Amino acid sequence: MKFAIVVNEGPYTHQASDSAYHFARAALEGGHAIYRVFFYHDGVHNGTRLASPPQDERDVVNRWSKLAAEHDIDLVVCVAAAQRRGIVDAAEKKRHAKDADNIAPGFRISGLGQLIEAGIRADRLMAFGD
Amino acid sequence: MKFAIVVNEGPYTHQASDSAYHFARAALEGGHAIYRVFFYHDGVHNGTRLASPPQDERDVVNRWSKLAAEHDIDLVVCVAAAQRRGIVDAAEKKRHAKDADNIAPGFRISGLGQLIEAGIRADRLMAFGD
Amino acid sequence: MLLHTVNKSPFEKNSLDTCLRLSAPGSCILLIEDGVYAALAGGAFAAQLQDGMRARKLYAIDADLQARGLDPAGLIDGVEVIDYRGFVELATRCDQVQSWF
Amino acid sequence: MLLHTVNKSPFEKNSLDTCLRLSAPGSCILLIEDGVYAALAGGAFAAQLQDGMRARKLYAIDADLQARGLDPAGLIDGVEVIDYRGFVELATRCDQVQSWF
Amino acid sequence: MTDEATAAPPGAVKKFMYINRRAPHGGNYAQEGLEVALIGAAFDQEVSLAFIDDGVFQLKTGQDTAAAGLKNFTAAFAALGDYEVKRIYVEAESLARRGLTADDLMPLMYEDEDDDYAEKPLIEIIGKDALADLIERQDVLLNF
Amino acid sequence: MTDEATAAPPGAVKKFMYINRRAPHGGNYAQEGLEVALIGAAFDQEVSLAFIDDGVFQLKTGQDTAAAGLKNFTAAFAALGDYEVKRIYVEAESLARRGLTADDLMPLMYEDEDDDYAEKPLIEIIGKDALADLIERQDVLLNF
Repeated sequence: MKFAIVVNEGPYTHQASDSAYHFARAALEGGHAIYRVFFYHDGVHNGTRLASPPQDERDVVNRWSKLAAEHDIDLVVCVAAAQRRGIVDAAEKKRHAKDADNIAPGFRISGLGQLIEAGIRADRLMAFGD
Repeated sequence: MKFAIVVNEGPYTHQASDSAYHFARAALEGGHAIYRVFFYHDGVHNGTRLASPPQDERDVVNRWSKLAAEHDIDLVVCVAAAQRRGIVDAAEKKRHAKDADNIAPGFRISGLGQLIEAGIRADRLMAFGD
Repeated sequence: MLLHTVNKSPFEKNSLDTCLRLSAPGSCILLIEDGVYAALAGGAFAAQLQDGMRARKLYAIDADLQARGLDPAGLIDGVEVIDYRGFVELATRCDQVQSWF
Repeated sequence: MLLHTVNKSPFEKNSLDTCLRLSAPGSCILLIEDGVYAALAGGAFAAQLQDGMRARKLYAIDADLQARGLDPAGLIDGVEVIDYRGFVELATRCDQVQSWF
Repeated sequence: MTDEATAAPPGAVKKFMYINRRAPHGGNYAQEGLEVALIGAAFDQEVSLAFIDDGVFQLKTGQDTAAAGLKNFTAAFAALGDYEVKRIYVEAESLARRGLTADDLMPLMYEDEDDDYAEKPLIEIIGKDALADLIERQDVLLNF
Repeated sequence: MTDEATAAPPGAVKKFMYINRRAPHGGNYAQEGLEVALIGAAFDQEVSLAFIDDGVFQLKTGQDTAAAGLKNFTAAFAALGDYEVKRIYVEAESLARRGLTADDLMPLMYEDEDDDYAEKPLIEIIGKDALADLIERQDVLLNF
């Protein structure tokens, strides 16, 4: 079965990203596919490579990056939500004349259409939020 | 009278930063002083210069930067909260071997002691959160 | 005497309920942001709030009421509508401020 | 038949209440994160949840119970404790999933 | 994985319901939820919106966000009729609990092209059991 | 504006109360609230903590966060007694509503240096009216 996952909250402040991650892993272990993980609202903050959480805590961002690399998962950060909140890739950096970007490996920035499309293509859409 | 202000939530996702800003402006217009604005929890996201909100929306980050410049206000981003969430200045960039920083003009990163000290020094501590 | 602020809708969250339970008689309560929905005269929390107001003074921010399309005429009796200058003034007049999120 | 998830404490927020009001009889309800507090046998929401369970099946995530120090023996009767594999299995077995934050 | 609206595989029409449960201005879920509904309308799916709990406040008449310095995104609800969204469900129990009636809600309309473009109301107030039934029959549920 | 604990002006002792109203693991307010309390204890102020609403769940015994992959920060509550925090108030009404009793709470202790270092309980369960009085008498209120 194909799952799409929506993450609406950033790391640490809410458990939403943790639950989404554990669900994604369990789905993959169960032989299912993750069609896409879409990061919306504050969920875009899961996609920054500038975080340095304490050594004795989980590293939420890296966990997603690793999962994406190992299982070839499409991690999409919503462009409109990212612009409001300061998540930037190379293209956005150029477009908005910023002097830095901060997107983490394995994430890409794209439009809300990716969320709708995930809803159409996946068998189940799982949302995790606050 | 001296006010200290705590902002616990990031821009847009909650109105907390808006209310804190309106309160700070009204206090200054009323002849009061703002001893410090302390950004904690997701409030640290108010301090990124990488945001590009839509033209027809308020620019929460720039508003704080401008207020700080005009009235010499101390905008402090909590270092522990910032590390978890990816807000980085030049010193943090070096310390954590990051390849970019993203702190906005007028903000500085410092410890939780700054919050306690603000509570001691200010006449009133105003908290805005979710 | 404390100023208590409440910024959450009582229909969604328990912040107002806790504020009423833990604010001493004589306190001021200021509704801000989604907290202003509590003051709707026809709403489910009107009676509880009116009861709490017998020993407390209630305020609401005008800008937050306007943003939500709430006419002061549609609020429970005795709510004083103030602007941010009034908020600052209240904060100076009260001994401290307790924010219920 | 839908799977409904609830991730908020009913003592703080209205998510469980709305889930019970708007989930059709026959639905599955899964408590995750702070949602697991709803199932405390001695808690104020035990009766409402037990009533809703007469027509619905209730589940709770083991890891979230453990993190909060909640012993399954202290939960209302009939809650099935599952792990994340069980969550995935439930999601495949139900037609769709509705998340109440 | 293109971002074009036409990326939807032809024939795969699903029932999308956007469930809105938040008050409009205290947070951004409401505004960003409407953005999804407007984008989603271009995908030729069967789209409806439901307003539940504090979400009913999104449709309140007379919202003026100028003094609060916020964007009045709720003005865009008037455009939904042009976006092939034909059904906006408002839960009767949520309205009643807040002391609101149909008269407190924006008079949203659409032109029914199957009925000589007659103007018809977009909003339908329905009870909780009917709404539970409707939710049960959706293919995709998105919550804001 | 230095970050040293000694930055507090001598003599300016204020009553700080940290009010904790959130469950421990669904969000980070609780953990980051405890971080403030631990830092704040170094400033030689008069510090107390109050646990209200779902905040009482922070003190629940037997929390094991391993399977959830979270940090069990609540273990650090045991250190509060060493940090000159002598009062942890728990609201009786909040406990009762959740079906909890004093036995469900961690047995936190401190050594009373004014009483030959006798071990005494840190937690005091008090009613809502007494707690309202206490809140009224604070100089600084921080909420988590």
